[in-house]
Amino acid sequence: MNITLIYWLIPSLIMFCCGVYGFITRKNMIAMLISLELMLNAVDINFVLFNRYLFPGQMEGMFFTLFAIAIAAAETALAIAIIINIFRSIKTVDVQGIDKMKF
Amino acid sequence: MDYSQFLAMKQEIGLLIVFLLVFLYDTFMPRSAGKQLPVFASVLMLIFTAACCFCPCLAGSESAFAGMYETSAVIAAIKNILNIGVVIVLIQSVKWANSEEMAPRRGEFYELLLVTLFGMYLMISARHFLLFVIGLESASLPLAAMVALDKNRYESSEAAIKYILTAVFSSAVFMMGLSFVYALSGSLYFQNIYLALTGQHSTMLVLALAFVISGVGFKLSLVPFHLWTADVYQGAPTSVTSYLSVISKGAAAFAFLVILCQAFGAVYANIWEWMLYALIILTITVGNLFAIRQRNMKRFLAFSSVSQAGYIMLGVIAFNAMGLAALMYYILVYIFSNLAAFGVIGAIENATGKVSMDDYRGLSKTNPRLSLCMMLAMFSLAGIPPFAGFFSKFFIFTGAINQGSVAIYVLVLIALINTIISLYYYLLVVKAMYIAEEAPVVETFKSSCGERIGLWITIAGIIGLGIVSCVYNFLLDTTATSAINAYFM
Amino acid sequence: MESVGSIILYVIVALAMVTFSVLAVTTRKILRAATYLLFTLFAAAALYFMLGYEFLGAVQIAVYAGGIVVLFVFSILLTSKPGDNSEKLASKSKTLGLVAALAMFCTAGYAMVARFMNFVTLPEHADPDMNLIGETLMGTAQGQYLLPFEAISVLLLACIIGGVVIARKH
Amino acid sequence: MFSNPLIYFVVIPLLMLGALALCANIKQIRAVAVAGSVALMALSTYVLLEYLDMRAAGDNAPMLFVDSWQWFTPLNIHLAVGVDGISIAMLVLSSVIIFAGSFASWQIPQPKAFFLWLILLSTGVFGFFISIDLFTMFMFYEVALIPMYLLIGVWGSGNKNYSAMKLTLMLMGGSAFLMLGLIGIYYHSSADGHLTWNILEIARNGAISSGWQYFLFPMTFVGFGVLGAMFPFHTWSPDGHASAPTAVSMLHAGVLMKLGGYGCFRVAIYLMPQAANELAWIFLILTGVSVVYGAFSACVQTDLKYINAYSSVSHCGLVLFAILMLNTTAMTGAIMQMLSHGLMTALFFALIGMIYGRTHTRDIRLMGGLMKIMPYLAVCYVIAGMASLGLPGLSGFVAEMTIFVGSFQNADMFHRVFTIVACCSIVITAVYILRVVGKLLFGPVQDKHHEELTDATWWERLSTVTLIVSVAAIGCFPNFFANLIKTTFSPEIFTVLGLN
Amino acid sequence: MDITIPALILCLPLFMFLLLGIAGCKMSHKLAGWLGCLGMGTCLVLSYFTAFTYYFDPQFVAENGERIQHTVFNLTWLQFTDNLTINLGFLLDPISALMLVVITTISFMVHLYSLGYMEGEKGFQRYYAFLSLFSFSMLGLVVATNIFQMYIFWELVGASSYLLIGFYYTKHSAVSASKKAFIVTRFADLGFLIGILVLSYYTKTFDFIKMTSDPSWVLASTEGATFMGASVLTWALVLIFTGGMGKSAMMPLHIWLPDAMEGPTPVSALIHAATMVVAGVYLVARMFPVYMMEGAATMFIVVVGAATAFYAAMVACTQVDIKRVLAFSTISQIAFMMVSLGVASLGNGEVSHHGLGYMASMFHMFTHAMFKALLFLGAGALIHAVHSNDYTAMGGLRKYMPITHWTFLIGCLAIAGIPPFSGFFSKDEILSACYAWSPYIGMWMSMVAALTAFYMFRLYFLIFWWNNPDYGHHKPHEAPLPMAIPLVVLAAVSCVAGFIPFGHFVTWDRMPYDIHLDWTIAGTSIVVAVCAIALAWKMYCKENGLPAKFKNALPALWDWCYHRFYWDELYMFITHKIIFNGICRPIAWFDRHIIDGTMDAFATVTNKASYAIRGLQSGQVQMYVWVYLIGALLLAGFGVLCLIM
Repeated sequence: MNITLIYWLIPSLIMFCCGVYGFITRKNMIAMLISLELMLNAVDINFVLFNRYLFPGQMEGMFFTLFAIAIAAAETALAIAIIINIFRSIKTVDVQGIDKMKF
Repeated sequence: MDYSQFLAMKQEIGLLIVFLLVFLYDTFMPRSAGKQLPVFASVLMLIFTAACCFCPCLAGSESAFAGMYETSAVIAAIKNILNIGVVIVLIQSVKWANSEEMAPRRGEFYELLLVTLFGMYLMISARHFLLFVIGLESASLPLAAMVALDKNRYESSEAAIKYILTAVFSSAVFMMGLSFVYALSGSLYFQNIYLALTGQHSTMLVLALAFVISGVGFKLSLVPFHLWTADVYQGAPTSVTSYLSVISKGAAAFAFLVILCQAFGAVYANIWEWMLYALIILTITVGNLFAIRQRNMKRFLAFSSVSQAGYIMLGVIAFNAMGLAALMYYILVYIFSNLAAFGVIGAIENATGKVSMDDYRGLSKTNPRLSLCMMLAMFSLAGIPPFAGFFSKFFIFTGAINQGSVAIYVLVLIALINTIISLYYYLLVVKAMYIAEEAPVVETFKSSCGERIGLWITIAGIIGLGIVSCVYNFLLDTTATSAINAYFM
Repeated sequence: MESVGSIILYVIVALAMVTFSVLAVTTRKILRAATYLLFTLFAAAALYFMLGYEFLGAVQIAVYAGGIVVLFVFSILLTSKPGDNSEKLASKSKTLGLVAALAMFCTAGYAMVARFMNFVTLPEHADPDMNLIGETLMGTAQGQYLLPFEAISVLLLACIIGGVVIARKH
Repeated sequence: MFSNPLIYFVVIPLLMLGALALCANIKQIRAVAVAGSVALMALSTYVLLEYLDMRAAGDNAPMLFVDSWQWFTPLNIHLAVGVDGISIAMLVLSSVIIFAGSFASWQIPQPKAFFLWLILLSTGVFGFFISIDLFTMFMFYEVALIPMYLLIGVWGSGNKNYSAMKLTLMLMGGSAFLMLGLIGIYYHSSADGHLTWNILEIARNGAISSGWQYFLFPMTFVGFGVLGAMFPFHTWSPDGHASAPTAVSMLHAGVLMKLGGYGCFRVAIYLMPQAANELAWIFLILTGVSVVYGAFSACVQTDLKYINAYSSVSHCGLVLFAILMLNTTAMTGAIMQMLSHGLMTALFFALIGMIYGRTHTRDIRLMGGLMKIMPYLAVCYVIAGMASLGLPGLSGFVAEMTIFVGSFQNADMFHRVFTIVACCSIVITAVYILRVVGKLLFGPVQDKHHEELTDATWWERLSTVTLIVSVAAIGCFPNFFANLIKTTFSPEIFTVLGLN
Repeated sequence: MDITIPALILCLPLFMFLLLGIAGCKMSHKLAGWLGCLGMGTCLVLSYFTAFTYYFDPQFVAENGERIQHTVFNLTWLQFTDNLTINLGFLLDPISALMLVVITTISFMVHLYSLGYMEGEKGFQRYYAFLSLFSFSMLGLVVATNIFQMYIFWELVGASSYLLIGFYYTKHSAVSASKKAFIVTRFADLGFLIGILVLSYYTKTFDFIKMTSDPSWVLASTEGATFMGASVLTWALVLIFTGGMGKSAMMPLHIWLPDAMEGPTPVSALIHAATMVVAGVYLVARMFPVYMMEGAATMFIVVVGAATAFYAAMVACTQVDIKRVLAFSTISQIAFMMVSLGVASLGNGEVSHHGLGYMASMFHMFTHAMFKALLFLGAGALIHAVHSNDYTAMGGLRKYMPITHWTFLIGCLAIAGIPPFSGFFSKDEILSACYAWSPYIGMWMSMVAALTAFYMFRLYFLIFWWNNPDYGHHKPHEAPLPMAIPLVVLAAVSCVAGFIPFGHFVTWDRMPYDIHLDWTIAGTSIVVAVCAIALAWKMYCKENGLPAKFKNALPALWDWCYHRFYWDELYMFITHKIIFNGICRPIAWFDRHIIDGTMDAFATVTNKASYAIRGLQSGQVQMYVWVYLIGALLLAGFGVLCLIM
């Protein structure tokens, strides 16, 4: 058995889909962020995989992942700051309570 | 390693210098001088803008970092357009920035704003998806912080959380799409992608395109990626909203065009052409349908801006130099029109705290000048001549139809029919101000100097940009000779 | 034909990725979710190592596992009140989430399978060494990343400013 | 630029706008309005005379006073002006009605804003009639439409919000189709790639292929047709007119609706004669229906303005109907009908406004015997009615007869039948006009309170007399107008049509 | 001929109209009246001069003795196409000269008469203005050089008739009568107009001289064109005749004329007895050479005329209102003229009996104008005296009003056809022409003539004899001088007009022609008339039960006649029930609810849609991303779909 590209891609996709599922279902905003991390991570894995399997002569995918990790860190940090900000004002991190503005 | 290539990025460097000056001023000047920061930043930005606009050496066509970065007369022009918008936003926000509760965050507002502008610059100039993503994130993440700046209002925080969550989600999906693109083409340079994709058509490519479009469409608030827009516009401080609605959107629109033609131009026909048709129709229609029922002015303008984004997209789908010129012109006009509207909203909000359309009843009796500005803005947004909005709409339609297919006629017809709906809701504002017979809600007040200057500029733009033809002529001349034409069919 | 060892390794890593991701989004306890995320990230790092991107794997562990997860844990501790650290999911949102996840899985899965089903095995290629990585990061030629590197510094600066301005009390 | 007299049709209103903005009291406002409208009238007369001179001197160009200034160079958009007999007729009509309208709104509340909008509207109207560039034409067209919203909304009466919105949206809906049509015309304006917006050049090139004509003709015709109150897009007219203030009704029915007919001719038919020839039957059915339908509807209305609005539907339907007959006589008739309808409807609306201003009702069931109370207005009303039902010596007759004779020159059964159907409108018109006159003016006084009402004031008299004299002038010396109009039908389109 | 005088004939009344119409309200009644009379008097003199010049100046007679048709002037008024032009001109020929005389005479008489009759009425100046307008229009009509000019003045005549009928505008009946008159004639004019359009399309001309000088050419130009089985020429002529039917109150378009009696009586005399109502006859006479070519059209005219004549006579026997009796009598007499014109042609281009019918018709038109005006003015005097229109309010008036009595009697004798009064001669010619064409039609018309004599004398006796009611304090008084003079003058004319050698002046081919009284026919008709008068005398001379007996003997017939054969009810049904309620209201409803409803529905649907999709913006960020993701996937699906397609 050869471990071809698709053998890695599917777990990575499942990871992404888990992220989607978690993002849509979890009430806790931090849990949503965790799900987001899963998605981003799946993307990173994809890049790396494509790079290594399809274009082994170069490093674009890998470097994208490298920068993506940094970006993910920045995003997370900022998002957590905002979550804490809102937690201060309404004392909850339940996302379903945050729908004052709608329609 | 040729570090002199950084010198190609003249505008970015200039902007960073402005940023640095503001940052230094904010950090090292005594607290008492903080009051002067808004004026300082505005003037600085104004100088920078003027320099960019009138210094021809900045408009050269250059490519740096092995094609990762590109600038040209067209790109310089769109950056200048954004600069102008930012100057107006800054002037209009002087009073708000000087308010008591903004005092501890005054400097940050300007710093974040300049960084996002820098991000937009990168989006526009990037010819590599990594740089583009960084630009995109720089243009959206700090915005979340800006949205949350108004700490006294809960809505501001709610808007920020909605914004950041959807933005991150969107960027994940966007990067997923990019990974597909990478898999298909083996590179993230636009030109390589263009070459590699020529002749390709696979499900993966479509999916990749859909994800990429959704990522940029999120910034542009195309339906169905627009849902954050209304809440964020409503919740954010008015100055931030106005910035978000025009500058961010304008940059994204131009970047969108660049991506679609320079990276994916080879698969225009049959693939993203039709996807964009669908998106445009949806965007214009849904935006309009939502806008009809809005009573909160900022929310109302949010949906109006959604539908405007659809019109802007007509310039993309035109896929020709005329469309590009029309798109840039549309952005310029849209900046003026929308900022005029937000200028009035901001002035009234700052003076009375009222943002509901119902509060605008009888405004013409108490504040005739503000009402007049608002009316002109509405007319311009609705595309009524002789205001600039009419010209921009006309040219964007003309540019789109230049594409020539029958489908585009149908699309433009649908867009045109939608202008009726949009006219309806714009007239609702006019009606509230001029026709409603109830007693006025808003008392007569005197708007601040900055607000007035801002309105004067925007009104001058609304009236002048169309009638004075040289702006559009310049843009069309510039685009017609631009290198980007090679990508159009 | 791969060696049995690498197949076993594949099974372990892939299974860990899938299992921990699923657990991370289904567990009711938020702190556990963070932990599962950590394991998932480790699995990903393992993958990077397997593919020969040691530097990347190291960054993954350092930044993600070391930085972000810690951030999560702190924020969880900051925001959760004792006693309500488990959440119940509405079945409606479950269905919606499932629909979205499955739709995504089917579509993207189909696209990938259609494209890569009978595709290459891992090609032989020397692992990039640190020198090369360093040059790539600092170079300005084709395929080199000085400009993004500089740009991201601005982004990070902005995020710091943003984070500070939001999170700080006045 | 300023050596061309036509440009002053836009300059004068703009100057008026400026002057109005500086006015401080009602006297100054009136002075500006009157001076401006007199200047416009003088200007249109001057252009008319000059035009006749030039024609008499043998100038056979399709349009005179042609001038063109670059505007948006890359798109070849010009501010191009030029007039032929038809445009001049329309210019004269507009200036007369604006003059009369200024006097009819002598005592309007908030005069400054009112006149500002009114003058803006007339800027659009004049600009439209002098333009020969499709873009500028369209621009002025829309400039003329939008002030209606505020004019009705602020100064109107009754269900004004609804009416103003409906009117604006429906007309803008028409202009949506129009815009598409115009852009389409532009892109097919030339075979050799030198695209142009200039009507004359497009007509000369004749490059629009028949397939595109089939698409663009309906677009433009419907686009303008909405403003021309073509069935079934006429419903803005009753509501809009009913709610509009006097001068606005006058200007709208008198001039603005003419934009529709004029545009149908100038753009749809002139530029796309082939499609016009082959698709005319569809619109003939619609307009033919319009003519009779409007008249029948008018028969049972009880609101004076509704009656008049439906009558406008009928009369304007006749305009489009005649245009579609595609021969010189019928088209001459169409333009004359535009003049005639413009003047007499303006007169009607002026009178209705004056009556409404006194009795505060427009319901004919609540009024009666006004002849006794306000004989001057009543007599004017009768004259307007007589003009409307086609009494010889007044304008309606000559226009209608020209149309009927012209229409009858089409020898096939289809055209014949519809011509006869259209002819029937003269009877129905008589029915509803006489019904109103009988109920409103004659008979005993219905409401005792009405007996104290006063007759017309001097400005009202001036306003109505202007219009009556114009109506009579057309009715008595029709050949002058017919020749003015007829000389301008460029032979080009008729050669394409294979018609005389 | 110099154009000054003909032009003045037209312009003077027009000028008077404008003068009195605009400045009238500033004048005194007297001034306005006398100005009107002066204007009309001048016009009268000029017309007489013109007519006499035409008839007696040899320059208007061609070498073969034919009177030429002289176009005095012919100005282009409105050019339609190269061929079709409306000219305003002045055509002088035997019939127009005749009509000039008739119109100005009657009009002047009425002007004069009105000085007395209308004295003190509100709107006196307006009245004179309208009279002038009418005179102008009528004169323009008769001198028309082309059919469109005729149509123009035709319409103007209709309008002035409308204004004059509705003179008492505060009276409901007057207003509705005027409306009815206008609309009915308008309807007829529609036919006229279409007829003109058809005819002019084929002949390429409006001009009378062109059409009538060589009618076979007209026939040739319409050759081959048919519509629904009839030739186009037939259609055109019948349609044109329809116009004439309307103005001349032929059945079934007669219903407006009796109602038109709501106008002031002098107006009835002028318009609805002498001048306007004969416009239809005049029109047919004008186009006679063309009608001659078309048998079907001629037949149509004869049938309509004969039916109308009888019908009107029957109705006239039962009416109570004296003006209505006269109105029906007018209808009947005009029908005589129509029949006469019809029987003058054989329908194949040949004339019957040397075209006697044409001459007779014109002759009768002339005499009838005089005596019918006389009768109306007499009736006016009576009404002036007793303030009622009904004969029931009168009786025995011969003692109170001798002049009126005698002049009225002369009028009655004239219309009844008793020699030597003028009606005898003209009616006799008509009967001769009828008998020559067909004995049946001759007998039919003789019967109508008998009825005429009967109903006129019924009226006469009922007014001047019958009983002697109590007039109370207000004894009926004799007419004042301005009213009496016209009566006397017209009576005198009625006495002598029959002796005019009419055939020398007016014939179909304009060749002089000697009238021969056919004494068999004349004798018969005298006997018949005398018998009818005798019967009337027996029944109505003294108050008795005989009329009631007759009425009870034939109740159905009497009812139908009294109710004018229910024509008005039928029209009422058609106009109100069918057109108004059956067409107009549904259309108005359709417009408001279906057409406008559709337009409103666009707005409603948009609003509904807006409301329906508001759930999309739920405020839940998780829903947002859900929509986002599904949207992106659907977009991809759409893209794939497009790709496959």
